[in-house]
Amino acid sequence: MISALLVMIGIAAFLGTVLGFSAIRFKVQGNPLVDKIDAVLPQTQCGQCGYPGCKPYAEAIAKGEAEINLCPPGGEDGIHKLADLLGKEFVPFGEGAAPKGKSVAFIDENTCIGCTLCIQACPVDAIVGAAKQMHTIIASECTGCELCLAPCPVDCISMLPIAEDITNWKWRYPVFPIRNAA
Amino acid sequence: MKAIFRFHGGIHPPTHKAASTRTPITPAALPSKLVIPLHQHVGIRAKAVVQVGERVLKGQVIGRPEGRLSSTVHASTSGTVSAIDMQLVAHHSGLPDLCVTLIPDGKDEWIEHGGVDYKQISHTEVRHLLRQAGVVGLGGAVFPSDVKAYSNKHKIKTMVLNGAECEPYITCDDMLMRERAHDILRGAEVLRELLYAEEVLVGIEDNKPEAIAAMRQAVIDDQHEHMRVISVPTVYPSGGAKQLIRILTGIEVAAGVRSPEMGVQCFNVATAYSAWRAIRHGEPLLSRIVTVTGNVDDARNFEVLLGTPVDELVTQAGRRPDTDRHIMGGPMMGVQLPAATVGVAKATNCIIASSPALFPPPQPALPCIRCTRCAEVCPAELQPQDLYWFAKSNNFGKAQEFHLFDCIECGACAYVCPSHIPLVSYYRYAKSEIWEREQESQAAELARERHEYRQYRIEREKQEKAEKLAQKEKAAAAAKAAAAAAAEKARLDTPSDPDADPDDTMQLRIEAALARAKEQAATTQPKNTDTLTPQQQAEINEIDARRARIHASAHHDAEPKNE
Amino acid sequence: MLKVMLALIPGIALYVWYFGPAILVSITLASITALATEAAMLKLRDRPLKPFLSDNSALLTAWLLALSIPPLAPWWLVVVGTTFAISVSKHLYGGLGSNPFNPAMIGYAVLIISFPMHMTHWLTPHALGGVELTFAEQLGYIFNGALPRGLTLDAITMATALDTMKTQLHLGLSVSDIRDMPIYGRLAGQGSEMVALGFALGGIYLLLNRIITWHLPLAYLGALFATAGIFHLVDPAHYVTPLFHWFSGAAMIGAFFILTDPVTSPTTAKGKIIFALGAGILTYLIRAFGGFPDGMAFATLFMNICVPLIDAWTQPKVFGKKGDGK
Amino acid sequence: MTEYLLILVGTVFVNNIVMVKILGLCPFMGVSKKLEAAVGMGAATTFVLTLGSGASYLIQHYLLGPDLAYLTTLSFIVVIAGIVQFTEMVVQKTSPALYQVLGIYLPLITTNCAVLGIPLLNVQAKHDFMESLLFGFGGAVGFTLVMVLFAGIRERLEGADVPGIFKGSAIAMITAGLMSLTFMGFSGLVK
Repeated sequence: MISALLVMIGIAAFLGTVLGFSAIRFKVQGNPLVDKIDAVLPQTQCGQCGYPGCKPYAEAIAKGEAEINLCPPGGEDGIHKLADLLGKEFVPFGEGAAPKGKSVAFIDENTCIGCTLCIQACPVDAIVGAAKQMHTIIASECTGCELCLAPCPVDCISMLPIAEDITNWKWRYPVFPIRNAA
Repeated sequence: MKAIFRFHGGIHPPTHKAASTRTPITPAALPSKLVIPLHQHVGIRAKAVVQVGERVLKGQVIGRPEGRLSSTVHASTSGTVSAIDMQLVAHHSGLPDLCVTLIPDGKDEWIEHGGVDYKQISHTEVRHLLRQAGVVGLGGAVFPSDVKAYSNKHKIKTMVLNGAECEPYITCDDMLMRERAHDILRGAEVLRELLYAEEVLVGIEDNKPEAIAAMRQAVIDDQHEHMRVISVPTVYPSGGAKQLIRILTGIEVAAGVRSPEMGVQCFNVATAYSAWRAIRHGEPLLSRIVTVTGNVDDARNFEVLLGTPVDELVTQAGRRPDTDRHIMGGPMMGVQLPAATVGVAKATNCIIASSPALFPPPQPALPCIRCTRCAEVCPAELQPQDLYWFAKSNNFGKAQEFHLFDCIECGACAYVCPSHIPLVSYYRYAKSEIWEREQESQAAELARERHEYRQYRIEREKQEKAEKLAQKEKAAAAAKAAAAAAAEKARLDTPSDPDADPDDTMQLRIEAALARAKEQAATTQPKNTDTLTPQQQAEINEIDARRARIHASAHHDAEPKNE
Repeated sequence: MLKVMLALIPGIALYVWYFGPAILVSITLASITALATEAAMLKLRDRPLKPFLSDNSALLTAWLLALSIPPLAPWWLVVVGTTFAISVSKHLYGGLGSNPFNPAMIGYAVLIISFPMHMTHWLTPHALGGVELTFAEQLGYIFNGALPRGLTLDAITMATALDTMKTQLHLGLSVSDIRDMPIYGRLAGQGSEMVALGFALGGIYLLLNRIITWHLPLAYLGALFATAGIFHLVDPAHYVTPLFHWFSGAAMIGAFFILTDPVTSPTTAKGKIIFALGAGILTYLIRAFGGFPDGMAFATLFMNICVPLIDAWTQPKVFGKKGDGK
Repeated sequence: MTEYLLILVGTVFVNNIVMVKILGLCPFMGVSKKLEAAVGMGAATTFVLTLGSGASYLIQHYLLGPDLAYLTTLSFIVVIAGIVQFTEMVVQKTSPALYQVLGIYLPLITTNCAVLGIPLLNVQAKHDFMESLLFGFGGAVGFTLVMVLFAGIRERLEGADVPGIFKGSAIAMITAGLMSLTFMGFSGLVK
């Protein structure tokens, strides 16, 4: 009985020492994973995930606090990428979080009163203008996050879907005529 | 005899070339209108420099190049600009692009023009001439020739002149070589000198003996000592630039590498021809040779003004009534035209009138059984069956690992596929998806930078504000201390008013300032409102009223959210 | 596929010549089962019947499976094997082109593991002059399990040449003693050696028609020959000649018809050679040291498992990326 | 020498820990979706198993002996848990990506029945130290082998037109079954 106890205590003590030592020896600073997750996220900074921006969401995912299906701008594709990166199963979007088509914000310059509220809201500084001056959006830098819509007191900002033209047209998935039409 | 190299794979589809080589090149009739796209070249779309309703002369610039990689577009004949708008063009998407529509006046009146002796002017000037003349690669890639004819820091040893023309049906280069070999080679000589190349190798498939003979004769006639005409075996796709370079020089130019880096540059014979016309005769690229063949009674090559609607062109070759669509280019890599109204562009080497009998609808695709017929014929030595597998299942990462971007979309794999799988469509789909993703991730990168900078800026501003505040507080505290000391002193000196607290005075002052500012704002008027029409005044009033209204609601709405 | 089936015919003809027409019964039975299963699976998966039933891939699977199980096997054995092969190992993976394992070999493996007894009773060739059943009696046995005149199964069947060799070697006999037994012919088993030759002829027809490439059969037979040769040279008393291995069991049909299934073999030339070499060596090892009489099926299946990796690791260099630029 | 080789071949192919002994199925199914993850898991398991086999032999023979044999399982679990913890720290330090890819499965090596199974089988088979080490290593190599092969097949199956209800884990289970069938072909090669 005593010997059994001694043996177990001995093993435990030895392992404890080794683990304690290696905890110091192999200490990991920071979490390089956050950057990897952040790189997958679309950087719209829209906050639709419930976190104030892409980086905080990446940190939450890395800590295991957030699900991977909270980013509508990333699309299903984004979830797949996150699932691959993290070795998790694919999770479909929750209710009401489905991604929309890509769009850019557009300020109706006749109605804009120059209140600068949208400028303060824009996470990527894609709106130019000054107080009492009409504002405008740099379309090439707009991420389509819609964060400027809510603060606008006169509802002069609308989201315009990006139309397909000859420069951004892409090849469709070929129709595979093997399947029976359902 | 020069050694000929082989590239892997390749196929031998029936050529169908005999039909259109029986008659010499004929000028096409002047069409009723010309639809000239402003984007006929690789790079940035030319900018329209004419107005609707303007009369233009033949050879007049109607589109000016924008940026380094761009080219000039000219009026192909004299007439009136009737529209500058979106018109259908020859593109896989079937989407419209900006075109200039020109109604010819029938006079075909040239703008003033004249050629130069290229030996008298600098290379830079020659290149400028090529750019001004809108000369681009006429083999199909339409890459601006002035950019290509610049060796930069690379030492070009060999210039390859591409007369292989491997796609079935197409004979425009063949006929051009038969009839205008001398001008082609003169143009090639100019390009060679621009590149400082040691030799010019002209590669022509051995199924064009007349063209080979004519070109060889021209070499002898004009004593082009650096040039050699080489007959290459007929195999598709030997006319692909990289494949022809491999055949003639043995050098393999990998995907993503440009041939000058390996000391080779390649031009099409028609490009060399138009370069010569542009330099020696001052004629910009206004027309090109187009093979009209397929479901027509009289297949032949026309010299066609750019912008000529396909419809009017094919009619001249005796289009048969059961023609249901038109293909621009060859059957392997061509584009099915969205409509017959599309204008002939610089890339249009061939128009095939198609009928269900000539090109039956594709058989339904069966599953891939990995028979590897495709891998046997792939000139890029890829494994098309694996690419297909990954493209089909949207596994783009794997597709790239299997060298998707080395695919030249020649269609040899789809041609031999016993299961009739439209393989190239899958590769194109995968490629454009990957491109889109790359663009997206670039956009995301940009957004991240901007966002991080913004965070940093806000943080910095906050810090600065805090610092300022701290300083102010310090100053205030010091002032207060000083004031207190002074007050103490004063109190000691004289009895004082206990209400005269310095903080209170400050508050009062601020309020006064605010009131002043408000008054000022209300009374100041913008300076440009002195001379207004009554109508403008009314508009302004209306806007002001709206502003006031909105302002009221804005303050109501915004206040709780405002930080 | 039609040409592949055509190429099987010389082997089948010789089979009938030496062993009687019972094999035709199991081929027919397997074919019907395969087509029925294929049709049912296509229907369930909502796919058009015609293009897939007419591509003959199910029939080919059925033929290969029927040829690898004893002709006198009870009817349900054939049906179970074929059904499993077509439904599980083919259609659950998405049908033709998607299956990682050779369906016929999966069918065989399932049968030999589940019903080992039934899988070892092979017909005695005519030449040995044993008791012979009439065709009607054979049919009766296949479908009813009834043997006439109180015969036992052992009287009309025997183990294969490979199997006998293995059992007798275990009993301590030497190779030459065993080879003197009447069931052995010039090269391998009496009769079965000729059948193998028939399959080889069919294989050569496929090679000439460029249906298959030389890589797989050559590398497979080469590896089998080399491995068997080394062992034979070291100890001829215990290890039989390489030619014996070539012409017995499923070596020939395997080399030309089973390994060469494009769906389940690698696509690159280098990959094909690695695949076939592995299969050849494994076949020998299982034959010589394993618990099963023939190793062809298991060797094929094991190499099937490796195919995706072989493919990925033997990608040929693409145009312009061969290092030296030439 | 031959004996050692036979142990190695035997554990890798003939008595493959996953395919024949049907141990360690949790990581086999869980971490085989991607090739890199499978290789990483295999490597981590190999490390743990080899170390674990050696350590458990030493404990069994020098610490427990016949008197305390009833502590075998208990002490093995403790030792393995310790080694896994150690491995986890090493992996996190050296390869954060792999650490993340392995995810929950890294600590789960602790409960990987193969990892406990092999030391116990060692005790049962009365292997000496060298044999124990080889048995552990061979078992782990066999584990890695099937993981890698299986991951290869699963990556390819992603593109297959698998019927809806069989997509994902279902077809993976079937594939695992057919692989197991294949490995039965090796039976008898080595006793």
